Amino acid sequence: MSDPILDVQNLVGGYGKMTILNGTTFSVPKGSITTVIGPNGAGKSTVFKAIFGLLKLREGKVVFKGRDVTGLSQRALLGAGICYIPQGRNIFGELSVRHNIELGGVAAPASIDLPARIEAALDVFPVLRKKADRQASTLSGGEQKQLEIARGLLLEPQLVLIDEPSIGLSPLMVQQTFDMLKQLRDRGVSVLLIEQNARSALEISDYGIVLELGRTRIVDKADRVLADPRIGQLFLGGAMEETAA
Amino acid sequence: MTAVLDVRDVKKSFGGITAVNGVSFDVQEGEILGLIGPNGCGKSTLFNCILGQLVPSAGEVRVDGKLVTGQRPADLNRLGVSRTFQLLQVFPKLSVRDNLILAGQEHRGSMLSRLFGPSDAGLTTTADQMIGFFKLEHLANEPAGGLSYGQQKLLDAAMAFMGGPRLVLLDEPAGGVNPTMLGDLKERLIAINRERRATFVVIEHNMEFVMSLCSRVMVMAEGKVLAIGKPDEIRANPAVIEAYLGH
Amino acid sequence: MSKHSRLLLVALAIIVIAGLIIIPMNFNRYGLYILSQWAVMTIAAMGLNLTLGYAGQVSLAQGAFVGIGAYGAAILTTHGWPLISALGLVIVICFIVGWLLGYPALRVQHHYLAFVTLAFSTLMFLVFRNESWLTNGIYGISNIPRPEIFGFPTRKPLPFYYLCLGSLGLVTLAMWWLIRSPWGRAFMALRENPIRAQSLGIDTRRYTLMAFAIGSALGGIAGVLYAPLTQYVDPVPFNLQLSLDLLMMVIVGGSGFMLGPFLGAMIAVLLPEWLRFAEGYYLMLYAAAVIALLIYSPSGILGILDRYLSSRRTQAASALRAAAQSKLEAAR
Amino acid sequence: MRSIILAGLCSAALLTGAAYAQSGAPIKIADVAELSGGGATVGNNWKNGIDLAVEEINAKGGILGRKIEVSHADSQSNPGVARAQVQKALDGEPYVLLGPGYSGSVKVTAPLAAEAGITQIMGGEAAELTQAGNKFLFRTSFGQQSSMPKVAKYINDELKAKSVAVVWVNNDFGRGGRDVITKEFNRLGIKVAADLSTEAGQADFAADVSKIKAAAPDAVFIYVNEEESARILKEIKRQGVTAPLIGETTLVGQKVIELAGDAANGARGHVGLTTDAPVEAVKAFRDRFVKKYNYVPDHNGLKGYLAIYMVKATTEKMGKVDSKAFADTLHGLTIKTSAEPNILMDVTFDQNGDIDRQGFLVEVVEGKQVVKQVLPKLN
Amino acid sequence: MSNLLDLIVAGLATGAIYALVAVGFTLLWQTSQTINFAQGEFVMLPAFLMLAVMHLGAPFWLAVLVGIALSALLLGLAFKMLLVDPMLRHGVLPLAIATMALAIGIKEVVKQFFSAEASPFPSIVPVGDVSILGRAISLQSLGVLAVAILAVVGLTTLLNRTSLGHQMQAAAQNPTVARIIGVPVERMILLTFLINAVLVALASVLITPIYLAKFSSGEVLGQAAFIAAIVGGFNQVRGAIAGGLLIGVVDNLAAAYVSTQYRAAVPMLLLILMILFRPQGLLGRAEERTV
Repeated sequence: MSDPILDVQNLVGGYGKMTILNGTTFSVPKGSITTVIGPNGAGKSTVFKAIFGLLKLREGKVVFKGRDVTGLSQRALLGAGICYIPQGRNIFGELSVRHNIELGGVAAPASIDLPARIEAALDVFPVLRKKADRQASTLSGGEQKQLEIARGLLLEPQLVLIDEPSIGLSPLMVQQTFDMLKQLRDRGVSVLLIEQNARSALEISDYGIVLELGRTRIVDKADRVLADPRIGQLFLGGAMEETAA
Repeated sequence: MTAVLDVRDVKKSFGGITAVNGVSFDVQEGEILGLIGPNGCGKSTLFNCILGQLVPSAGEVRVDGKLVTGQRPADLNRLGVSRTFQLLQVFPKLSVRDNLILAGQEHRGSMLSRLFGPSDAGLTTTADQMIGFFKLEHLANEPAGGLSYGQQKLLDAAMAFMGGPRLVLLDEPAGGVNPTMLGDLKERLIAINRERRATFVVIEHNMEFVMSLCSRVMVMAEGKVLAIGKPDEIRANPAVIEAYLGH
Repeated sequence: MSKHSRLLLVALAIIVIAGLIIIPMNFNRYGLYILSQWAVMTIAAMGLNLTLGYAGQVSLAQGAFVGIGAYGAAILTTHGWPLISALGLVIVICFIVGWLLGYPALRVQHHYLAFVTLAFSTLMFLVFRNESWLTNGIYGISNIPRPEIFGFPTRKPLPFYYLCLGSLGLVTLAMWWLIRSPWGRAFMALRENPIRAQSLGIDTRRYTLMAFAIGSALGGIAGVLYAPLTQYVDPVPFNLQLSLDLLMMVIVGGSGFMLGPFLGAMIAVLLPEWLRFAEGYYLMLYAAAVIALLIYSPSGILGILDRYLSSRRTQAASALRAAAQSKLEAAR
Repeated sequence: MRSIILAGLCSAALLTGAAYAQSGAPIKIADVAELSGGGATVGNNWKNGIDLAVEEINAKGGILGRKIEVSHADSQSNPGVARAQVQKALDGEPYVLLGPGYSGSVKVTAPLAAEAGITQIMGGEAAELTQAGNKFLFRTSFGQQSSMPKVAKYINDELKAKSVAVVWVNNDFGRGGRDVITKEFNRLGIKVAADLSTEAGQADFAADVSKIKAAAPDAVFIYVNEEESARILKEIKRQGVTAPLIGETTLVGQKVIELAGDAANGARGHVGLTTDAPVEAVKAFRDRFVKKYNYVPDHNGLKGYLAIYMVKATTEKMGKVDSKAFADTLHGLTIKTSAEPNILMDVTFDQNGDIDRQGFLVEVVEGKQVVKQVLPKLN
Repeated sequence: MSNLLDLIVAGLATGAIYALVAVGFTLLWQTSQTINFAQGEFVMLPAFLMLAVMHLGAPFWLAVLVGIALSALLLGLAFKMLLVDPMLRHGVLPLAIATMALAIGIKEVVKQFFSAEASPFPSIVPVGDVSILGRAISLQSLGVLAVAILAVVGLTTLLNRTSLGHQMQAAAQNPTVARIIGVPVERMILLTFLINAVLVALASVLITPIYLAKFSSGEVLGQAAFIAAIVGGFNQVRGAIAGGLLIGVVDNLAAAYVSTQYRAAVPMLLLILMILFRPQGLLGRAEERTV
């Protein structure tokens, strides 16, 4: 695991006095898709929030491209090249689709040609171009997720944190989303992914990280995580081993 | 014999999007039916339609042969239909025991008799039995909000049984519960199913749990029933593998 | 709670009650009047605390129910009814009106509900003021007699204070019974999670209406005592401001705590009197004190205590979590 | 700096010492007034009038050589609070009780003062206050039962109006006036063509004036507070109502003229107590008040001022500070300006505690009050 | 008929005043769930600030500018930082109660340090009437109406047509997500408080010549504006304007055709019906009920 783009070192933190992260440590290799798996309450989403400065850490460091970015503002993190696409529906329903995408550029430096980027984003997602002037709330669930991804990619980040993108998506749409993540990786963008659909996620991933009770349990190549009997037993449904393969 | 739960052609759409599109099935007394399917396939919406949380756009729901479509959840519960929730839904400021008493009290006497009767509605013994049954003894007087996630899940399940239900709908009971506790939970559910002839419908992603607990499994995809059958049949069904299990 | 601390609490309660009975014996008329006012307002605030604090239904109409109670008592007792019969009638009326006022709560919640009840408050004020045939309008009703209780006249300040204090005691007992009964549990369930409550067979509609009806009836009881206390009622004290003041008492005292209204009414009734030394500045000081208190503890005086307890609980929960055995370790 | 403070303290101590040596304890007077809430303007004027008078009297050595000490308490314009504050004041055993100004608050508190045997000099104007046989209650201004008949008589005799529109503010002040004058109109056979209640603080009188217009009365009687008077006068002008406008102090006062401008011209009214009265002593009072407080007082400022001088005159008449004999002395007492210049106008109190004094009928002409008629003192 | 027209025109003029004050209400609610019971006092105070500056010898125009600046500082910045920020997380009620206490505080300060008397206030719009449709209408009312319309046009343009406005909307609709995509949410919320402060100062300049500078003049105004905001939907600037105008007109019509004694009841009944049958208000959008 040489040349990590992101280093997460010994994170300790939680909500109020409730501790969720108990020394989470891992790194994300550059240009890879890395999937974080673990049971509910393991602290997967919390780690993402911690990386993106949305959680007050009691201990630990987040290092991005060799630079300590712990506790920076979201604007600064976006400027540094990290983007975070959280779980659920995160669009502004009353604004138009175009305005939603535009908002992805509020943290952009003046040197960027935003209108051109917005056009480019609409080229990548033809559905969004077709509905550019509609209220975003009228989009279907899948389209809304696409809108979010388009908005998140507007600043051309080097690291994408994406939390459960497949929730609420049809299998086909999930496939498309995963394909897009693969394309991003092929362009050199690093992706850190949380997915409860662990098996299919690990299959497109380069690395897998297993979290449990806020601690890192396993960090390994994705195929080896997939093959690890303990993991299979616990998070993938051991009974499926024979049939699903 | 009439089915405990009989669902006929239930449909539910939200502003043009059809979440549940003509689902029919029945559950016999003492059965444990598993309900699986990818996210967004309409499982939870179907649950909510059965439980009166949502009114179906079309179709019928019968409990023990009695038409209950569109009845309010509270009335349904008093008819013996109870449920657990996907996300934590306990009453955090009440103690564990009070949560359980609350879960049973509306099944005792009339509203007036409850006001003037004992403060526990005579349910302390039952509640403590349930606490013992789910191994929460040491936490009986703690506020439920202070319990761990898994413990709250157990409490949530225990609450569903306080009213002595005919039919229990469990929404992801295993999510976030650690394996030791999960074993306990399964064992408890099976025991209740046998001893009290309670009938279950279980939504769950944990396949091992579903396959070992349920007598039958129903698979939903895109608002429809894809397959229904014994666990082994489901595992072998190519359509299910395609839609849900992947590849 | 340990046996030891429970004993301490009981002892404390006895001391406070004894204090409330014995100390005012040497008070002058003004002191007794203010304490009586405190008792009356506490009763009204307890009603709102039931509706808002326990059952979670916002109401800005409690002042109107105090008004209904006061006018009911004033009209009936000046026509020769005994106060106790007036009380009975007022409770029935307020219960019914409160029940009806609860219906909007079945449709709308939170701030919308607050607005509907606010409108009701304003309407009631207009009725008090304009329906002169009944309420004597803006002139008000004077010469309201103070009652005889079991043959004891309460015309003098001290006996009347004991009447107020006794009523407060009875209401508190009834409230305590209600809150620890299955109903109290159902009210709290309504506040914390109505959807889950429904799924447990709790008829949220009926309990919502009941919370309004009982809360309003308590407002009415407070009004029935208010009329003979001041011996004069006119519409002005029962405008929207009273409802807002009562809301403030509940929030400042600590909404959803049995003792919250006692402290809240203390802040609203007694604090301004204590601050009177500041003369022209006393209301400024009062406003500043309320704001400062709410900034320090938005959940009210008793919220401070609760915050302390619950932080201890989450700490314990964190510790449990940290100690929890790992699944992976278990799987090995 | 410190030495100045020290010097101040010393001289203050010396002064108090001197005062005590000269005259014994100060005379304690309690005032309960509407210092906040809906009646705050009334109450603060009243309070300032009192303070001015006390300052003047103390500067001249007090009453019978004793200084006056007034405590002010706020009733929040709420009868319940007023009762508490009066109770508190009475518990302190004051020489005389002053206030409150709201009739409702007077009604709650008067029995308490009577029971304690303390004289209460108040600002309320409702007719019924002095008709309940309370032997300890005194007015500082005409009650509505004496002012309204004068207005009604004027409307009947001078204007020969057969129908009148009555506009009143829906509080105890407005309602009281409206009820008395309506009774007078009935007695005189004048028809009430429109009976319009308005709200305190009302901004928009379009609807009310359009109703007046529709009723086409021979005269309009307006009985609302100064600010609303100004607004309704403007609206009346805008809608072109031409009937004569009659009112009381609150329609033709200087403040209304200032606020309403041209629209006030032609308004007429009965003025019992006004800083605009064509009396030199009143003008001098007004100047003193403006100098101290930087604004022109309304009649409530005058009432408070007079209340203190009533206390002074009565006490001097008794020749001793005796709260028990106070009420008896004040009943039937005539205070003449020759004896007490700061009573401003000769005044007599009857057995009910009602006041008898000169009054005026004025009209606003080109932005100025012009006295049309002096209504002499009855006895 | 012409009478009816008169009443409507007069009602619109009064309604414009309510509308102007109601706009700020909705802004604060939208961005920070603040129910400001002191909004009426917020309108009352700037007039006194301006009078104070004039007492120091400043000309009227300068006093107005200084007053607006002071208002932004006190009613915008200080209000947000000292009162709203510490309490925001704890829900609507404690903050609402605190603003009630604030209202008492502001009234008392003004009463104590200025006076309980109403003072006249110079009019920025020439005093006088113009004739429209055969009816004399005061220039002041027209001025208020014009400013209210300008304010709403300006605000809607800002909110819907500019990136800043989109950021403000984003911050209001979902602060967490807005933060995640780099919207400076805190600054956006502060901006709405400043806008509200400037609006109330503006309203103060326009309204005080009619209402007079008096410590209690905010009471009637605040309540009317509050009801206007609810009737308008509570979450739409346009709605607040419509609600304000409607309340102004309904009030007049009620006084003319229903009862002067019960005129205040009619807007209340309207309010109740509105909430029960169209809780999203006149022009508002439905707020999601949390399950």
